[in-house]
Amino acid sequence: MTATFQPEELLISTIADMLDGLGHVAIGASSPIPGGAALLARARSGGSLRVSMLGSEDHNAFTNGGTELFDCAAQGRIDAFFLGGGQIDGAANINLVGIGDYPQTKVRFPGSFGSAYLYFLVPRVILFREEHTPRVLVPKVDFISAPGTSAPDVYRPGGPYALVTGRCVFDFDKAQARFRLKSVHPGHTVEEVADMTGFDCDQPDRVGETPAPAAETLELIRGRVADEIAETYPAFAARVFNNTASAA
Amino acid sequence: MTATFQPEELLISTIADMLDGLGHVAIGASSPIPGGAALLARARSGGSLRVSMLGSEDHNAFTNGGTELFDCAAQGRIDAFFLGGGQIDGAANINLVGIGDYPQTKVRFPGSFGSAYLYFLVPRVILFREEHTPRVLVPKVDFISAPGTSAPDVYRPGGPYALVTGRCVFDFDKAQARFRLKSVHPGHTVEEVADMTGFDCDQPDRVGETPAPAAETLELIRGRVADEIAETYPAFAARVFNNTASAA
Amino acid sequence: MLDDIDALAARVPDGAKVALPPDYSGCAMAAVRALIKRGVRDLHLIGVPSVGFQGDMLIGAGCVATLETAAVTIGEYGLAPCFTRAIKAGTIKMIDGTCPAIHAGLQAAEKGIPFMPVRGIVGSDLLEQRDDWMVGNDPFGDDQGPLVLVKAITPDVTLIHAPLADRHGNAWIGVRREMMVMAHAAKTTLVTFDKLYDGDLLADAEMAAGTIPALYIGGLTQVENGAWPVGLFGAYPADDTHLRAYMEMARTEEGFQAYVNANVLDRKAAE
Amino acid sequence: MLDDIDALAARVPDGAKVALPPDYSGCAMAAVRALIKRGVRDLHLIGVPSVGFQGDMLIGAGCVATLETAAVTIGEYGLAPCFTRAIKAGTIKMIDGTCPAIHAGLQAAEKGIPFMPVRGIVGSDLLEQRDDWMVGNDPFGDDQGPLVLVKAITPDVTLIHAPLADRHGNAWIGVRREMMVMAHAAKTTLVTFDKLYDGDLLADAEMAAGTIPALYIGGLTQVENGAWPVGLFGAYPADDTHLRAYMEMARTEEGFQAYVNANVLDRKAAE
Repeated sequence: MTATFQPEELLISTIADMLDGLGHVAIGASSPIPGGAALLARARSGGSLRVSMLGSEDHNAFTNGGTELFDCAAQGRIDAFFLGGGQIDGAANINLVGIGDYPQTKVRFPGSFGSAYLYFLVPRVILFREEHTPRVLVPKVDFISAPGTSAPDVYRPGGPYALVTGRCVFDFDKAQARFRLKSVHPGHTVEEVADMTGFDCDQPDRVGETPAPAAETLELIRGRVADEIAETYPAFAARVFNNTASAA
Repeated sequence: MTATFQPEELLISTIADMLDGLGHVAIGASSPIPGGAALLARARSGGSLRVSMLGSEDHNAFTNGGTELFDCAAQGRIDAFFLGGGQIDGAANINLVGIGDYPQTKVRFPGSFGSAYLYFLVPRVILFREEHTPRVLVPKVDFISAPGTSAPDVYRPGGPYALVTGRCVFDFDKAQARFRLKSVHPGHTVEEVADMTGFDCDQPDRVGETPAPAAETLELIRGRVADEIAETYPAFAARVFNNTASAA
Repeated sequence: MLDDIDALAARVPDGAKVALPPDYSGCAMAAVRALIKRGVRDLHLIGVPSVGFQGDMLIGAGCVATLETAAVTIGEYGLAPCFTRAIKAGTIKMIDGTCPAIHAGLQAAEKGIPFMPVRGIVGSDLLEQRDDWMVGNDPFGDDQGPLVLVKAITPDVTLIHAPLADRHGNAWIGVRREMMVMAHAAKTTLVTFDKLYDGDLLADAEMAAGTIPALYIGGLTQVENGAWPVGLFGAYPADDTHLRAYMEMARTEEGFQAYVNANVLDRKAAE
Repeated sequence: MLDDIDALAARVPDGAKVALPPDYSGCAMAAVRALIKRGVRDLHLIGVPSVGFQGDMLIGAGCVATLETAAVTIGEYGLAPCFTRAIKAGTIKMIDGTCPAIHAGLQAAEKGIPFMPVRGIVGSDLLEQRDDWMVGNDPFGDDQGPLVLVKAITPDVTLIHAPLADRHGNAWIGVRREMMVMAHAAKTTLVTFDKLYDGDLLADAEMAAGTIPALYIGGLTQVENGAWPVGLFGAYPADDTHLRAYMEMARTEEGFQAYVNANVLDRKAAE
């Protein structure tokens, strides 16, 4: 039995699968899909997964203000985190600053946030960017907010684990500092991914399809997860799930 | 008109005079007389003097745990503090560790607390030790918990301001790194002070008497100050003021 | 306790280094409007660690010379329009940072130390832009590689909005303790607050745990709904309709000016 | 939630580096008695920043190999008798510190950095005893002289008593935030608590501000009056009569042993 699903639901389901079995997942600002994925993984964990979501009051175990997420990561108490990028290159360098010559960039993004730190310290950093175009996935970023890999003398227990876009999933090979295409989302093709990816990456002979969410997963997403994510991301929940639980 | 008073009342009154006009006085552990002096100065200040007393719940404006006193001092927000010493020498070095060879000292004191820090950072550190004997006021301390003066390259906005004992008051001359006898408490003599002081100090030709507490000062001490200090030092308040307000 | 929001705004001098919290913390939006109305100039804003509508409006109104932050973000609403324009035009000096380094700089100031070590960062292009960050080593030689040493950040003013304050001048911020560090680190802190707490926040053990003591606060004034149109944690959500209207208007300089005319200059500052 | 105080004590291995708060904070005295009853050995105690009756009893009972603290103080009661004897006899290794350096070492561990700079200290004889403190300089050269660099302190266990905890494993400590830093810095934290909070401490904005999240806590057990005979902030005062009796008995080794026999070994641990 296959159910129809929305792209956001596939992404939430795909990312949640990467979080199963972990102890503590943290979510930064402006991240409704990673947030939804973490809440889904928590719903499936029987309560063993902790979720700390920036901007949330319900899903936030922190009591020490803005420093605690970073301190907690340095203590080794955060297993997974999400980063995006206005640009992401083939070595998993991410650019959250801007396109063009710094500082007077012709396109300006919000800024690096905690990327230059959490990318080093959180073991499983999942890169997530819905837009999958040569404009975003570039050969080399214009500004390295945070590097994908580091020299051996740099203290770096953390780093990139996968890159999830609106078209596919890439794994990251730290030793080679290269992405490898893992699966293509339903409705998309390997050729399309190749066309739309600006960086060079490994491509196995056979690339599978990203698994569609199971019916019970969709039910969880549309029920409990939609309700829970609406607290922090009301506009997202209203648009995707028609959820207006948190409307003022 | 002169009233009779107890030695503790004289000390509270004498120290309080050194605090008038300040903005914020902090009091460390095991310091009932400095605490009483700060509360007296606050009572006279019309509320403009803040008092932060370690161990007190009523007289404590700190909300950041054990670090706040020290951080606050480093920020320049504490004007006066008190230190004692198992030994105090003529250069205002203080020893809160022990007598004899460290670490297996033949007499062991509680330890240095925050002295090695606050002595550097609080502008007006008042040394207070009731016992005034050659055993306490020594030529040279056996262990420097905190030095009285520092080399010019050391960051040191703070340091010793006076030494108050059960017999007299000394001022401290930072440039000469020497104490100077300022006044002798009623009932004591300059000769007695000289006999009982183990270190060399400056002694002017005329040394005045430490002013006795005025009647209204005594009234404040025995009333409001006794009540307030009893919260943190119930045994002291019971013994000196027969105050049992806080008895369990 | 100050008379009104204009008296509070008067305490922020031109050229001041002003620390501001992000939109999900306690934003003194009414004070920001009062600052724009007064025409404050040459501010050095510090977003702790990021800044949102407050920063965008102050930049749009020409109040800002320097912006030091890990990000300018207005969340789901899109890119900050006035900030984006200012970067393109080169009209503000930008000091890009990363969240934990900004927190570390403020914590260094809180502790009265000249710098604080921070993990990570090495290999980021951010490092090359900063003369107040240096690469150093662990003096104990545990061989965990280079560290970034971040210079202390001492704001002249921390400007925040709190849900509660009392007559003694204490302000309650609950778990939003970045504002506590900001208050400790700054030379002074100015506070607007929604509701007067009838009593002493420090005398109540539960409230005290989330209270900035008066000791750190240089001025307070009550402004009900003072975080509007941004939300206030535990109190009220953002005014979505208003913020969308802002985003629409602020797309152009003229539109932003019209927004300021309608919402800052032509109205009493306290809505 | 653990079954009882003995199950909690079982989680402190011999040789562990254990952080303890001072007597005016949250002392897990019942847990200390359970540790003595179990016969724990070779502890490295860290007083944050000082230690009182907890330290004196553990030393007297022969549980301590190393004591790292800014002071051992039992306030108005006098000098700590077992500690004083142990120093004279040279039976414990003493690491004398100063309060802000102990806090700084824990804060370094909290932040995952190898060291933290601290003002003052230069010229104190303490410095000569410490291979985990070094004199360094401000790399930004603001010429404010030498600084002491204090190595991070990472306790294996932080052991505290809290007034409240909830079924989710969160513990409320109010303004006694040295225990928050201790919990962040340690590998795990063990908590005894007086009363069960019926609800989620993190869901109540007022309580959350003073709560150690379950995230940091490895085990909790309820022990009413668990700080006795020391007092608990906001809850109950010290048992003056009992503590005076302790002081009297602990003047000799035999007397201390009689105290332990009567109060630790012959009684249920939870009074």
